[in-house]
Formats: sequence, C-alpha cells, structure tokens
Amino acid sequence: MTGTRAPLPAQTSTAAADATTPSARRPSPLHRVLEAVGVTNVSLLIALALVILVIGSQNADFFRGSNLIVIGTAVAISGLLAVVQTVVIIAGGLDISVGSVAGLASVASAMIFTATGSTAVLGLAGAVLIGLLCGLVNGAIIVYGRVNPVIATLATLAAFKGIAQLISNGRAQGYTGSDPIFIFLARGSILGIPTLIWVLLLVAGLLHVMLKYTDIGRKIYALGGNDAAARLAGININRYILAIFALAGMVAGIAGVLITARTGSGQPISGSEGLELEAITAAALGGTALKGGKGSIISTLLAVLLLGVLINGMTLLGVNPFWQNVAKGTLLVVAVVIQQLRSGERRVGIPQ
Amino acid sequence: MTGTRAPLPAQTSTAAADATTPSARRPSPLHRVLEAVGVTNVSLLIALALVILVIGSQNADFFRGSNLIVIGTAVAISGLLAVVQTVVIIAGGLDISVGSVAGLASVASAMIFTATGSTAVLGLAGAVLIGLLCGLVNGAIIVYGRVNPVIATLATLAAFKGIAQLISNGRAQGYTGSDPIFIFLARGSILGIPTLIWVLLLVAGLLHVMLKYTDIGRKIYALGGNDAAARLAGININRYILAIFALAGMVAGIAGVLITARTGSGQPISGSEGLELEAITAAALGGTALKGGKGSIISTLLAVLLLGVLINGMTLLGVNPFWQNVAKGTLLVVAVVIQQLRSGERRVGIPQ
Amino acid sequence: MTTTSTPPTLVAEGIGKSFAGVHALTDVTLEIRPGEVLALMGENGAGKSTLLKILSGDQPPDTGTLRMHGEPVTFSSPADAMAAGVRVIYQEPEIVPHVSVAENVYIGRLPATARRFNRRALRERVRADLERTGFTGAIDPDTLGSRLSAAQRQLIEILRALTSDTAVLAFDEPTSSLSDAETESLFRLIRELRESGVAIVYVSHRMKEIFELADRIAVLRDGRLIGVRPAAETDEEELVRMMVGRDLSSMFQRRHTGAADQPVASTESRRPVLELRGVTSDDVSDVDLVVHAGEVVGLAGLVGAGRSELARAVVGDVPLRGGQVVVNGRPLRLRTPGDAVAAGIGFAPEERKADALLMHRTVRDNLSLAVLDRLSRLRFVRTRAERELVDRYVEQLRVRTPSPEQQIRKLSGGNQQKVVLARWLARRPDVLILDEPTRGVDVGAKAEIYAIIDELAASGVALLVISSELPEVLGLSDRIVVMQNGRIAGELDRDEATEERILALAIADHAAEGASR
Amino acid sequence: SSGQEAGSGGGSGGGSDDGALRIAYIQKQGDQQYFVDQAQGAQEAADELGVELDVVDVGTDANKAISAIDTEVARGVDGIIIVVPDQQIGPTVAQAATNAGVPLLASDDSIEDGSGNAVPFVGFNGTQMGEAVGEEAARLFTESGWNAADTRVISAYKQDLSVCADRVQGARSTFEANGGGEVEVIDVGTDNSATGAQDEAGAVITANPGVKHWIVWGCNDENVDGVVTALQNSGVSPDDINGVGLGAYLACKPWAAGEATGMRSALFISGAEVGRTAVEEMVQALQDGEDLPAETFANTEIVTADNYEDAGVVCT
Ligand SMILES: Nc1ncnc2c1ncn2[C@@H]1O[C@H](COP(=O)(O)OP(=O)(O)OP(=O)(O)O)[C@@H](O)[C@H]1O
Ligand SMILES: Nc1ncnc2c1ncn2[C@@H]1O[C@H](COP(=O)(O)OP(=O)(O)OP(=O)(O)O)[C@@H](O)[C@H]1O
Ligand SMILES: [Mg+2]
Ligand SMILES: [Mg+2]
Repeated sequence: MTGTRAPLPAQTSTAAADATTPSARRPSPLHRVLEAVGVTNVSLLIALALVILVIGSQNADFFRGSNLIVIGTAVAISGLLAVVQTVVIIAGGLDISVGSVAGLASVASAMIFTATGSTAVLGLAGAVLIGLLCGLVNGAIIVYGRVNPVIATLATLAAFKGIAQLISNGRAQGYTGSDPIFIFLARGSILGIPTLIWVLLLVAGLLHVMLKYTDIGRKIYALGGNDAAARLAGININRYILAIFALAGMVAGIAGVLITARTGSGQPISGSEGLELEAITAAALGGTALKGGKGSIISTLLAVLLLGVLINGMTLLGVNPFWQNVAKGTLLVVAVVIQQLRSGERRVGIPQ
Repeated sequence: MTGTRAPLPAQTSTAAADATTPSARRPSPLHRVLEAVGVTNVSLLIALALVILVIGSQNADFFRGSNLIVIGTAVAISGLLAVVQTVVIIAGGLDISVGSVAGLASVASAMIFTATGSTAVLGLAGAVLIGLLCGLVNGAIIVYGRVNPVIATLATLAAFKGIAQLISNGRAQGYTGSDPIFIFLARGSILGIPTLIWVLLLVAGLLHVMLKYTDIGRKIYALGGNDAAARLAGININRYILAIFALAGMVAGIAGVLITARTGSGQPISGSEGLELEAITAAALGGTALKGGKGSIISTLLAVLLLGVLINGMTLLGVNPFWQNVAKGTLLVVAVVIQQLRSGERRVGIPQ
Repeated sequence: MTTTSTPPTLVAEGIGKSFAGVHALTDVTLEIRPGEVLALMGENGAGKSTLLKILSGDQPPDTGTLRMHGEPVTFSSPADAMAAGVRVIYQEPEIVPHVSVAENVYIGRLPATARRFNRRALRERVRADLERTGFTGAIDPDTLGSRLSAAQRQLIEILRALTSDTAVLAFDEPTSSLSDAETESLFRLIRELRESGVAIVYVSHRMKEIFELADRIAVLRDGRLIGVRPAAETDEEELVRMMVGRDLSSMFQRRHTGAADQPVASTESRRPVLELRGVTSDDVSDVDLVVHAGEVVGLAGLVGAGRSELARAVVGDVPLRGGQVVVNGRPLRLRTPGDAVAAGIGFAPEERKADALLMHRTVRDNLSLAVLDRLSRLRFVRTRAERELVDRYVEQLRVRTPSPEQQIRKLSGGNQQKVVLARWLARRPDVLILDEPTRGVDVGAKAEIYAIIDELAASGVALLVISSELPEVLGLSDRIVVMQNGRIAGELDRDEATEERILALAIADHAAEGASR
Repeated sequence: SSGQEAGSGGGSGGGSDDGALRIAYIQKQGDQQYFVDQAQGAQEAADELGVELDVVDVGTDANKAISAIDTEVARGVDGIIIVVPDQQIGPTVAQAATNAGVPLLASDDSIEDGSGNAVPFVGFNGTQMGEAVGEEAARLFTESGWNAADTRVISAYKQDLSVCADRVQGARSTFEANGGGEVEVIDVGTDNSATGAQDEAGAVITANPGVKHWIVWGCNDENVDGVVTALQNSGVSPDDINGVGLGAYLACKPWAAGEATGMRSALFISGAEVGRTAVEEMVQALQDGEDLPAETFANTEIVTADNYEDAGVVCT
C-alpha cells in the first residue's frame, strides 16, 4: 500500500494548509542569514562589536594596527589550547591537563635545545613529541583505565606539573632568545602578521577542516553526541578517543614551545598555569556543548577573540584589575544570555 | 521464572532448568558485603588503607592522635565544599564559583565583624547570607538566563572574586583572632574533636540525610539522572536548581567564615583560590558521576579523607613538593582504576 | 518458502550469556537461513535482545560459537559484525542529537573520498533512500537528530539497516512505535530483502506481524530456546503456550467491558474531567476534546500526526500558543508539567529512555518517582510503604527483575516499560494520559495492562490513550479520536470504529489536500 | 574546649625521640625559583648541621599555611621557620606557635604577633626590596638623562598579592624620592608570569603612543622580563628601556648570552642564603637555648650583566 500512499504532512507545502505547521513557515531573509552564520556566532559578533565600540570610543589607539597585533599574539597560546579543547569537548571528553603539558613541553624544549648544542628543531620536535606522549597517557588512562576524563586529566595535571618541576628543579631553563628559529616564532612575521598568529590560524584551520569536511570529523561529532550510536555504527571509538587526547597533547606541546619562544626560556609553571580554565571558558563561550557532540572551531576562535579584546581593552583603558574581573564575569554571562535569548528555548531545567 | 508459576509444559523436560534462573542464584557473602558498602567505598577504603599502611610504616608519628586531628582540620574547609559540590553534581550541575564565594564571604565576615564593633555573630550571619545571595545569583543566571552551569559559574568565579578584591582593595581585612567565637571555630573543640571537624560532619550529615532519606534527595537524583523524566514526573525542577545553587553558596559562605577564623583575618583570595578544583576532585574521586544522577556524600567524604591523608603523609615523610604532585596524580588514577576494575565494565568509550 | 536444505548463513551454537547472576541466555542454538524471515518471540526478558546483541558483536557470549557460512567467527565489536555482513537494528534507537538525519543514517559509513566528507552526495543518497523506502514524508533528511519523535528515531534505525549491504539483518521490535502505514512499508521492504536472499531475524510481540511476515518462529523462554516452528504449522495459542509455559488464552478473553456498563461509574460517567478547548501549540492546532470520568478515549493517527505533541501541550511541557486545558471544570495555568501533575493529570511518555527512566537508578526509585510526596512524612520517605507499593506493582505487572533494587538499565525493554506505567498507575491521577503504553510489552503483560486500564476507568479515572496499534485502540477505547497533521480529523464511537475507518480518517484529508494542489 | 586556653604542649617537648633536632620550613610559592633556591640553601645547612628539615610548600594559600603549622606541631618539630603567604595572618601564626611552645622564625616577610610585637625575622622584607629596586631605577633614570615628560614607568605585579603591592610601593616611593618624582607610573595588573606580563604590557604600550623612554619594575623577574620583551617587540630600542629585575634569575639569561636587552640590572636576593641563615639561626637558638636574633638581613645587591656571576646568581 505504501507505494500509492498519500503524501504525509511534512512533505506537503501548500501555503494555505500549512500556515500553522512549522516546517512550512518560510524563513525570513534575516533568519536565513542567521541560520547560515549560526546563532552563536551572530551573538558573539554582536558582543564583540559592542565591546569594540565601547573601548574604541574611549580610546582610539585601540584601532591601531599594532594593537590588533598585540591582541592576536596575546591570545595565540590560549587560543591554541581553546581550539583543541573544543575538539576534545565535542568528542565528549575534557582535558584539564593541557596547561601542565604545555609547561612540561616548554621546559623540555629549552632543555633539549640546550643539551643538543642549541639545535632548535630538536627542541621543537622533542616538545611536540612529549606533548603527544602526555596525551597518549591521558587517553590510555581514560580508555583502558576506565577513568573519567575530568578526573584522569585532573590527576595528570598534577603529575605532569610535578614532572616538569622535577626535571627543571623548579627553575626556568636555558636561554632561547638568541636562536633565530625561536625568535622567529616569538617575534617574526609573515605578510605582516606575526608568526604566533599564523600558528594559531594554521592549527585552527586544520582542526576546522577536519571537523567539518572529513569523515573523521563527523565521526567525532557522532562519538560525542551519542557514543553508543557511534559504537554500534561500527566506529572504533577507543581509537578515536586515544587519537583526540594525543592531538590535544600535541597542540599543548606546540603551545609550550611558544611559551619558551616568548619568554626566552623553558618555564615549568609560569605562563602555563591556569591555561586550562581559559581554554574551557573560551570553548564554552563559543557554544561548545560540554556534554559533547556540538561545537565549532570558528565560534571558539570568536570567543577567544572576544575575551582577548576585552582584556586588552580594559587594560588599555586603565581599568583596575579587580574591576576587570567583575567586567569579565559579567560579559561572559551577557554573551551567553544573548545566545540563549535568540534561541528561544524554554526556561526549564539546566541548559545544554 | 517466578517460583509460583505452574509447571512448564512438555518442551522443557527437566525441573533442573529452574536452577539456572536468576532468582535461584545466591550471591556470595563477600559479594553482598560489597553491595552494601558499595564498590566505590570499598575501593576508597582499600586505597586509604594502603596509603595509611605505607605512611605509617615509614613514620609512626602518623598515628598520633594529634596528627589525626590535624588531618581532620586540614580537610574541613575543602571537605565542606566537596560535599556540597557533590549535591550540585548529582543534580546535574557544577559550581566552579565556590572558591570565590568563600573568599568573598571571608572578607565580608571580617569586615562586618570590624564594622559592627566586633560582633562575631553578625559577621557570621552576614557571610552566610552573602554566600546564599551569590548562590541565588548563580542559580538565576542558569535557570532564567539559560546559561550552562559551567560557564555561568566560571563567569561568577571571576565576578565574585573581583567584588571581594574591590571591597577589600585586594588585602586581608581585620583581625578576628581575639574574638572568642572565631577562636572557638578555629581552635575550639567539643568532646576532644575540633569545631572545624564538627562543622564538616554536621553539614555532611545533613546533606547525607537529605539525599538518602527525604523525597527532596530522591528528586535531586532524578533531576540529575534525567531531567526530562523528573520534569514529566511533576517535579518543579527550576525551583530545585535554584535551591541547590543557593545551598552551595551558603555552604561556601560557611567555608569563608572558617577561613577567616583560621587565618584570623578576612582573605579575599588567599585560602580560597583553587578550592573549586579540590572540591571537584574529591567529588569525582568519590565516584560522583559528572553527568549527574549518581554520587554519595559518604564516598566524597572518604575521598576527601584519602586526599587529606595523602598530603599529610607525604609532608610527614618529607617528600619534596614536586614529587608530591606526581604522587598525588598517580594515586588519583590508581584509586579510580581500582574502582573500575571491580566494576568489571567493558573497556569501550569514555567512562561515565 | 525455503527448504531446510539451504545452508544457513549464520549459526549460533550453544550460546550462553549471564549478567552478574542473571542468566539471560542458556545454550541457545539457532540457524539463520538466507531468503527467510526467522521470527524470535518470547516474554519480556526472555533474552531476545541479548541474543541479537551477541549476533551484532555488541556483547561477547560467555559460551558458544557463531558460524558464518560454516566458518567460526568472533565478533569483538559491532564493526567486526558489520564487516562480516551482520547488522542489527536495536530496540532502543541510538540517535546522535546534534547532527542531521542524513548523517545519522549513514553514521560510520559516510560517503568520503580520501576522507573528504561529501555532504551533498550524502543528502542526495538519503533522499533517494527515503524515496525508495516510502518514508519520504515521514522524515526530513536535514532535521537534527535531537528533534525527532520516537517513531522518527525508529525509522532512522530502520533506514540504517535497509541502506546497508548485509547478509544477515536482525530487527529488534522495529514497529513498536510505528503506525500501520509505516509498518506496511517496512514489511514490503523486508519481503524484498528476503527475495534477494538476505537472512532476516525479526523480534516482535505482535502476533499479527509475526504471522504476516515470518517463515519460521523461534520461541525463547527464560533464556532457553523452547522450540522452532514453521509459521504455517503453528498458531497463536501454541506460541503463547511456548512463551509462558501455560495456557494464557483466558487473558485474551478479558476484553474491555466499557466503563458505561459499570454500575459504580455510571452515575458520574458523563462528568467531563479533561476538556481541551482550542488547544494550539507549535505542532498542534485548535484541538477540542473532552474525556469524561470513567472513559477511555483512544487517540489514533499516523506517525507525526501530533498526538504526542498534544499530550505534551496538555501537561504543560510544550508552551500553549492558544486555547485552554480544563480539568474538573477548572482552567489550568500550565507553566510546567508540575502544574499539570498538581492538577491531577498523569502522563506516561512514549520515549521511556529519553523522557521517563532514570537509567542508573533502581526499579524502586523509578517506580515511586511520581508518588514520593505521598509516600513521605515530614519529607522523609517511608521506606516500608514504598517497598510495599513497589512490590505490589512489580508483581501485578510481572516485572521481570531479580529485585526491586536492580538498576533499571539492566532490565529488558518491555520490563522497563512496565515500570514507567506502574509509576503512573501508582499515582492514580484524575486524568491519565498514556502515550504508547504497551510499547515493547509482551502479550501476557499487555493483557494485564489492559485490565488495569479497565479497572482505572471503572474507578472514575479519565484516560487518554495514544496508540499506533489499531487493534489496541479498538479494543480499549470507548471513543476514538483520530488526529492528522496536528488537528482532529474525526471521532468514532466504539461501536462504529473499524481499522479501515480510522485509517481513512488518518489520511483522508491528505488525499483531499494533495488533490487540491 | 573554647580554643582559647594555651596548648597543653601537644608538641612542646620536641618530637624527635632520637635526639636529632627537627625543623619545619613552611614556604609560600614553593614553585618559584627564589623559593626553590631557598629550600635548597636551607636543606644544605640542615645537612651540614645534622638536623632534620621538613620543607612545606603552601602556595599562596593562607589557610594551608595554618594547616601546615598544625601538621608540623603535631609531628613534634622543634622549631618553625615560616614564609607567610599573607602578613595579615601573622598573629594567628604566632599564636599557634606559642600555644605549641615551638620557637617561630619569620622568613622573607616579617610578621607580628597579636600584641604587635615583631616575630624574629630573617630576610629582606618586601618594602626594602622594592626600595632597593626604586633606588636603582632612579639612578638609571638620572644617568640616562631622559626627560620626565616622555618617560613612563611600568610597574607590573599581581595586584591581589599583598607582598607584591608592598614591593612595588617601596620601589615607587624611593624612585620618586630620588629624582623620579615627575615621571608618571603606570600600574599593570598581571598574573606574575612572563607571558601574562607581555600580554598586558602590550595594551599599555598601545595606550601610550607618544612615550620615548620606559622604566620597568615589578613584583618579580617574570614581570620585568615580560614587560621588557613586550617593549622590545613593539619596536622600542633596548637603549630606551631601563628594566630593573627582581630576582635576577631571568635577567641573567640575555646577559649570559651577550644579547642587547632593556633589562639593565636586577636586585639579586639570594634565596639560598636566606634559607641557610634561617636554619642556622634556628638551630643555634635551639641548641644553645638562646632567643632568636630579632632581625637578620640577608645579603642582597643590585647586579648587572657585568657582575652577576661574581654575585652568585645561578643561571640555569
Ligand atoms: N546489562 C545487563 N545487566 C544485567 N542483566 C541484564 C543486562 N542486560 C539484560 N539483562 C537481563 O537479561 C535478560 C534478558 O534481557 P533481554 O533484553 O534480552 O530480554 P528481551 O527478550 O529482549 O525482552 P523484551 O521483550 O522486554 O525486550 C533480562 O532478565 C534482563 O534483565
Ligand atoms: N522535539 C521536537 N522538536 C521539534 N519537532 C518535533 C519534536 N518532536 C516531534 N516533533 C514534530 O512534531 C510533529 C508531531 O509529532 P508527534 O510526535 O506529536 O506525532 P505523533 O502523532 O505522536 O506520532 P509519533 O509519535 O508516532 O511520531 C512531527 O512533525 C514531529 O516531527
Ligand atoms: Mg528486548
Ligand atoms: Mg507519538
């Protein structure tokens, strides 16, 4: 009988009959733009515009090219961790150890650099490799030790930090400030854009392409959205989880190298402590669902930028750091509330 | 399957078939003890016993009564936050702002105390009230602003901290060290057990009774386990969420008062920063499912104790702080892995 | 159709499986042959789903072996089984919430060249699949997974199977939330697959479907294979006897007697308890409906007709855009379902896993959830009273569980459903709305549930029962309201209702609309 | 108990039964290089003197400091040396030590007991460190002959750490008293890390486009290093920067490499020496039954690229 069956509701789209059914309502052009850019991005852009307007109107220096570059370089390291954290969260995990891994990698890069007679490439490669190993350790603890990612990486947050302190004896290591490669990373630029920003854009771009345009990325969304569905569909989810934590470790390793480059020495703690919260804040502000399955690199980048502009602007305007804390908290809430108002969700229960 | 059912027809020839049905298999006594105490608690107790054994065998001072009291008082403040965090997590939320609230309450208690001509009771009441208000703000942002709890309380973590810094100008406030009430809180004891420990036990006890024996507690588990189910079962989930965050704020306020009492002055930051991670670590180590719906106050208390004993013991043994980090991370992983091995779960996907 | 001489595609030999003291399967040996539909029957908790999970590699068997085309195989993950050509459609559809329907269907097998994921090709392919399967109207490939109704979720599971190239295909209660129209499409597709030589396993509690589709019928009881019968050589009665181990025919005779006949209820039976006046929500328009005390109103319609949506609007779970809900003459102010529950409305939703169950809590916790306030004194839950209540319902509905303290996720699907029902039966509200109450429930328990519905009606409760199983609607209701496209398409009295007339109402308007276009 | 009575001497007898003395060194910020050095110096002294030493790190947590005292008292140490995370907790710390009958020595940050009497002290207190930095900054400023109008001071520190506030306050007042009175001082709030300081300084530099010369000080070497790097990255020549570090452990790195840097000089405070002195004093007091010396100031000096090695700066 199905062959001859009359069309079912969703299919019919005669204007009159369906005026009341939602699927038939024609979206307004505004609505369609909103759909394409995404509610999250639109609200982040609105928040960004507002913040820029307020700051710019108080101090026109804000718009100087050099300041934009200052903002870009200031957010590069936390931005790197935020974009990779986005991938981890989309997959249904969370990596709290990224800051410690960056610290360990920073120290290691400087120590290897020094030990190999100032061979920067070895320092770089070593740091990224160590990051990768740390990530694999995280992944293995989670998958094979059956430890929840939050507690596993809280544990390795402490452990990796301890290792960084032990190998460096708690001291800043080496001096990379006269090596051309490290200098290029810290202060060089290509086409007028600082290397630091290029690194962030490159990593973010790769991750974006992976998430949106490869089957790997789509499987990551599936894994985070419903791991049973992913597993039953034949996805080797353990391998994915391992790979994603390894990736996070690797990117944290890159961040560690950049910390070394920027400060001129390997820093076991300084400059990497607290980065995990910044990364999670940016990812969450970018609308990444902390339960997994939803999020986008672009939104996270916008959130990173928003936070960076806000902090830069407040410092520029000479706002006292105590007020900065209050303002930052308020803006975080406002930015998310804007998103939620647009989505028209009902006000029941715990969001996301 | 049921014992009362009529004899089976011809197909099943032997009565022996029934011997294999589930109701017929008796669990072993060991298994039943395990069931009653709970796998999590058993594994925490095992870990605790191991740690105590190792430390005690190295240094008999560990077992001195005075040291046990020291451990208790050292964990009292973070323990308070851990037990209330357990309730928040069971309900499906997370409160990252507890440390800031405690700092704000600490400063406020000392300032009110000073301003009211050393009236300790007002300082105490004021601090708890401020904690409650902070909690209500969190709850309102979450429920009515539709902001995910993590990002909402990350935001108020910054904002409350800023407020504490602003009212105190970033400096410790007042001196409560000569007031009998504050002294009693910090150093007094009842029946030989320090007041601090009594406060923790009292709060933990109340929360335990609430969770286990009242309909409120059962509804909190339902809310965290499946909020749609809770809602459709007629539970006013918004009111519950608000109340739970208010509760968390209140307990953080009490923690703030204790910080003031112990340090003798209102501390805006010092003493409360980082408490949120400690609380979450303890709750997670105690087997609280970070997705909500599962957890127990007793397990969290055991986890708090385990962490406290570990840190005390390592200090006692003179372990270098860097190694302490490594050891703490390792123990965290080991303790959870023991739990998981016992549960016999399959090693696929992200745990919990 | 097929002769026993055809070599089997898949053989399960001596399969045994137990979970912490529960023997789910004991020494089950089954042959699954190409070009044949093998039906699998058994009471709730008999072990059907467990057997399928073993076939799919989702769970390893404790004992026994699988042989594929004569060769022993070990499936350590669903991926392995799929690679070998075995695919299982699960009882609880697993849907990825934030990706499209199209991706959901092809999850794990996305069209990609050199890893590059081809969105357009995917959409085209799914459109074609929908066309071929006849589900085009039921589901839009671009919708997000989180927005799907229970039936649509089930259709996705079905599409996953129908679009994969497999030698063995197993369906675990695929029609439990589908209406007859979708079921027909599914059957046509299954028959096509059978013709092309696929070996099919089909699990269902619906006798009608079994006899319509199956070539052979295997019956499980308490994890043991009781026997396998050619469909042509057996009948309902024998199957029931095999399933429950005794004669259950008496149960089928306990048909609904009609509340009006009950002397107790008759005096107040015409008193309207639930009145909907022009109820309108996002997906429901202008619904007027009255349910009287002691009356059972059946709500029928095709998938997506808006029945579940109406129920949610009535309990305040989706916002009312217009109209009024009146209970016992008092208009309600509905902000949340809590208001509806307080006003005396109970609602057992259709999707037990998503909307009703606390998966990690015990049977007891799940069952008593809606009556906790009544069981509490000074907010302390009276555990004795609670235990008595739970024991009573566990026994009455024959919930198969080692104890009320068992975690509910460890129960079979049908037993979980019984607990959801028990939650609301225990509350005894003035108005009870049941959305697909017997979804996945076995024959015996179904009869039990019907009896309870009767009893509730007799005691003056107003019942609104949503069901996609027409015989159920017909057998149970005093009055049948048919919905279509979010509106009421018509109403049939108990005496005038037939399957044909209900179906006509459910799709009639469409035909008119389609023609006018 | 009400908690007010003096301790029953829980540890007053001295805990170590084998006769060896046991001393606790409770430190704040044990992961910072200065305090790492301090712990090492203290440990060396303890080894030489044959006493047992417990080093406890309490981070920046005042409450942990109180717990640490309890722990050490409970295990029966004979003396406590403490670097408090916050000077405000001094009375509470002093009270705890008195109750336990254990001698107390403050290291690095001076503290007072409840009646306002100073606790014996070893180190070089924060204000004085700042004053040394301010004096050096004023010297460099005068020497450079810069015009106050196109010069700015960046004072970078974590503003909610009172010890930081004390240091930069000391630097500022001395700088102003020694000829820098006309120069505008810009306070920059940082997280005390080099990267954090770089990021914050970037914005400040933007906000002050006309400035030609910069003077930099801060709460620690990380702050000064970060600001100096940010200035250099924004195109300011090292010659136009007078950075005065605090600690010298990062300042020494470009010096060792022979790089041009705006980090002109740094105040070297030898953590190792403070640690060593503190332990030596405590042991002596315990062994001889004497009172602890009221104040001992450790050796600190301003070092530059030319003399840092001779001064004993360890550059890792
Ligand atoms: N993970 C598990 N842990 C413990 N017991 C389980 C688990 N899964 C299934 N069982 C038990 O195994 C038995 C068989 O369950 P199964 O789901 O196979 O039944 P079924 O025949 O599919 O029933 P239904 O018709 O209700 O779906 C039941 O007693 C069930 O409680
Ligand atoms: N959560 C949701 N969000 C958006 N639309 C939904 C949601 N749930 C259902 N719908 C849509 O609402 C319409 C009515 O669906 P509803 O579930 O009420 O139908 P139904 O008659 O109960 O049929 P069935 O449950 O068998 O699918 C359908 O078009 C469906 O796609
Ligand atoms: Mg089943
Ligand atoms: Mg429905």
